[in-house]
Amino acid sequence: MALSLHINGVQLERGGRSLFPPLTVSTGAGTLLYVRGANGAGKTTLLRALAGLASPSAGEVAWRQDGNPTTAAAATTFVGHANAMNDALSVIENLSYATSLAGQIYRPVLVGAALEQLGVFNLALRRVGTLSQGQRKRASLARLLLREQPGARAWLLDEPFVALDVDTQKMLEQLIAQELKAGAIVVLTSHQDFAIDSAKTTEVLL
Amino acid sequence: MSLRLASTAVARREFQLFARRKSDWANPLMFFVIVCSLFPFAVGSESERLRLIGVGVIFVGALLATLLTLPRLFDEDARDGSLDLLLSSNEPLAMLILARVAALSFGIGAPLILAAPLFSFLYALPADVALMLALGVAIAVPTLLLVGAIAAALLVSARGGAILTAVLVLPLTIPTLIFGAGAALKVLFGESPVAELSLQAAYLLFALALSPLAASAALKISTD
Amino acid sequence: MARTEQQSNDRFQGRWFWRYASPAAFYPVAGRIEKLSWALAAILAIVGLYIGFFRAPTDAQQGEVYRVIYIHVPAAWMAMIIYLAMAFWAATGLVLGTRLSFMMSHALAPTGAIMAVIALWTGALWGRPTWGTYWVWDARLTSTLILFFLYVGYIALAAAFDDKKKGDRASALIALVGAVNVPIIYFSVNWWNTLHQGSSVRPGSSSMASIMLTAMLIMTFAFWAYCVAAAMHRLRTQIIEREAETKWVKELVK
Amino acid sequence: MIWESWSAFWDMGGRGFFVWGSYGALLIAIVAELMALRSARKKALESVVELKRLP
Repeated sequence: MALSLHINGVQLERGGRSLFPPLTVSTGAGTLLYVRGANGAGKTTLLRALAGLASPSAGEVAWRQDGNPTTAAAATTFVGHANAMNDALSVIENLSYATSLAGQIYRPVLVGAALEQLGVFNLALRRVGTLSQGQRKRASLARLLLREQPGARAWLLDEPFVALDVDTQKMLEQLIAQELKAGAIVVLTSHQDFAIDSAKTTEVLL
Repeated sequence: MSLRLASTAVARREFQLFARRKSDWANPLMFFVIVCSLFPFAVGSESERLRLIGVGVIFVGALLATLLTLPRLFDEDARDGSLDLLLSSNEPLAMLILARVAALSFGIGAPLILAAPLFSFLYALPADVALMLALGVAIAVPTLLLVGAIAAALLVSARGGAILTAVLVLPLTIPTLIFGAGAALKVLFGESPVAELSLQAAYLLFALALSPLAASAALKISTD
Repeated sequence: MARTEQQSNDRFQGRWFWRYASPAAFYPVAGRIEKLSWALAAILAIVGLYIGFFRAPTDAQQGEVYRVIYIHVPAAWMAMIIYLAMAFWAATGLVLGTRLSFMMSHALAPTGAIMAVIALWTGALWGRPTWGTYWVWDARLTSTLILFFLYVGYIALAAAFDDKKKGDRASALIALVGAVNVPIIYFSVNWWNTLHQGSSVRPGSSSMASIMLTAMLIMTFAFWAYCVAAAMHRLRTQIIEREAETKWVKELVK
Repeated sequence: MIWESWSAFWDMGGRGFFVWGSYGALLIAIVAELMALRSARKKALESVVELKRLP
């Protein structure tokens, strides 16, 4: 049950220009990969490439499960700037959609526990359109906790602390630390300072 | 197994949205109703004249109403980020798009199919023509949505979406328009519509086979 | 199956055809093709028009107005052929990821659209004395009109993207979708045409004297050469635009 | 020479408008395209010059 990520000479383009020189990084289970860089350096694009949502112009991104190649779709959960929730549907409906697409069986108990952990259990049946930005963000983070078992998926977090209050940020930091202990890989971009207790942190400066 | 799970989820979400936001299916219907009601003012109300243009008006009206719903396919999802869920699914994207188009055809198509015969009577068309029209619209709506899904997918990240969608999609709907309206006209003139109807259905099958693949390629291009 | 240009490069490096997949290598070749094509177009057009107007006799049925076919039919053919060529290069671009292929598609499209317009315009002017009206919904004219719409869609789509690479791939895909649908549209328009009316007289359909046919064929080659020349010119302009930051383009301009 | 005179040639058996209207349109289209080609080339070259002037 060990996940590993191999970024091999990856280059990404935006508008026909390369964003950064070829990037080569390999990480294994329990690593926090902290992607840093100025605005427009290509952090989000890199995360999207890791999630399989963008294709590199050169090089390749490889995910391995116990040494065997696996797809980004099976190995990762990506939480980006947008919340991936439809305003007209309830939190539960949105999460059930997300889990089904991620190829998991939707278990209400699991969803309940995830929402509970993020402190938004009482919002489960509310339409997303009626929630505040912070509440939406928390609800969308619940997607991370719907994996098969702790540590089973890599988390790709693009600016996860935006719109979160201090307490929620602390809680998220703890969740990330726990997930890392369970053997996950967490890739993270952030403009805010954070304190995550991790055995191994790799910094990537774009 | 998990493909079935995922495509059911896609279709179910579409129906949930239809139930939550009635305007999603009511607006195209209203558009269709109003377009169909405008023509007699322009061409006159003699039954003979109406009967001749009726089939065409109703068919084109239904196609345009369906065209209006194309941005709903991917635009909203692209804005709120849920398109990424679809794209990062392990299941074949083409099948998920197909599930979505199927649900959308049902949600948009059913009201139009019910409205088409009603308007046939306003255009002094006999009942058998009205039925044939409903059948023709029932085939044309999914055809347009399938072909339109390609354009909608391409235009997710481009400027000038709505008009460009029409420019790209409408020429490709000509076969279904010719055969669908042709079948109803054949019935109107007391001939057998079988040839037209089968050709229209053949074009639907053709679109069914190729469009989801093209649309998934398109979606990957525009979100890359 | 689809590759990036980099991957194709790894695979095909050193092959003769791959050498010219690079814009820098093809630029001078395109220049030579362009020059040759301009010359050919001019010579063929002079010869074709001379035969068409001064050697070919008056048509027994249509009188002198038939002489429009020397440009009407070649333009209609070119509109069709250019669309297929465009789709071919679009497919090549999508499979191999080569920038030059997409540029080739873009370079062809405007000329194709112009050919469609000429075919429509001359068809209308031919139709007036022959059918008594500028426009009839004749199957071939209608198909050419739809072809023109497909060109417009392609050009508009390519222009709708700020990211050139996306625009390339998106428009290539729509060119392919169009190319797959063109035969179906032609068939259905034909079907519809015979259902509603049968106009038996078409430009060039009556039995033509062989000298008329010769003139028409020569004019077709003239059109062909013109289209190649125009496309090559546009291709070179695009190469300059897109490779503006490379050293060789900068050296090109003093 | 199959034409009796130049005026017969221009008249095209009474169909001059249609024949020359077609050829005239072709000429206009070609001239317009050539002009568009030239101005596009000029613009492209100018932007390269512009680019060179930048440090």
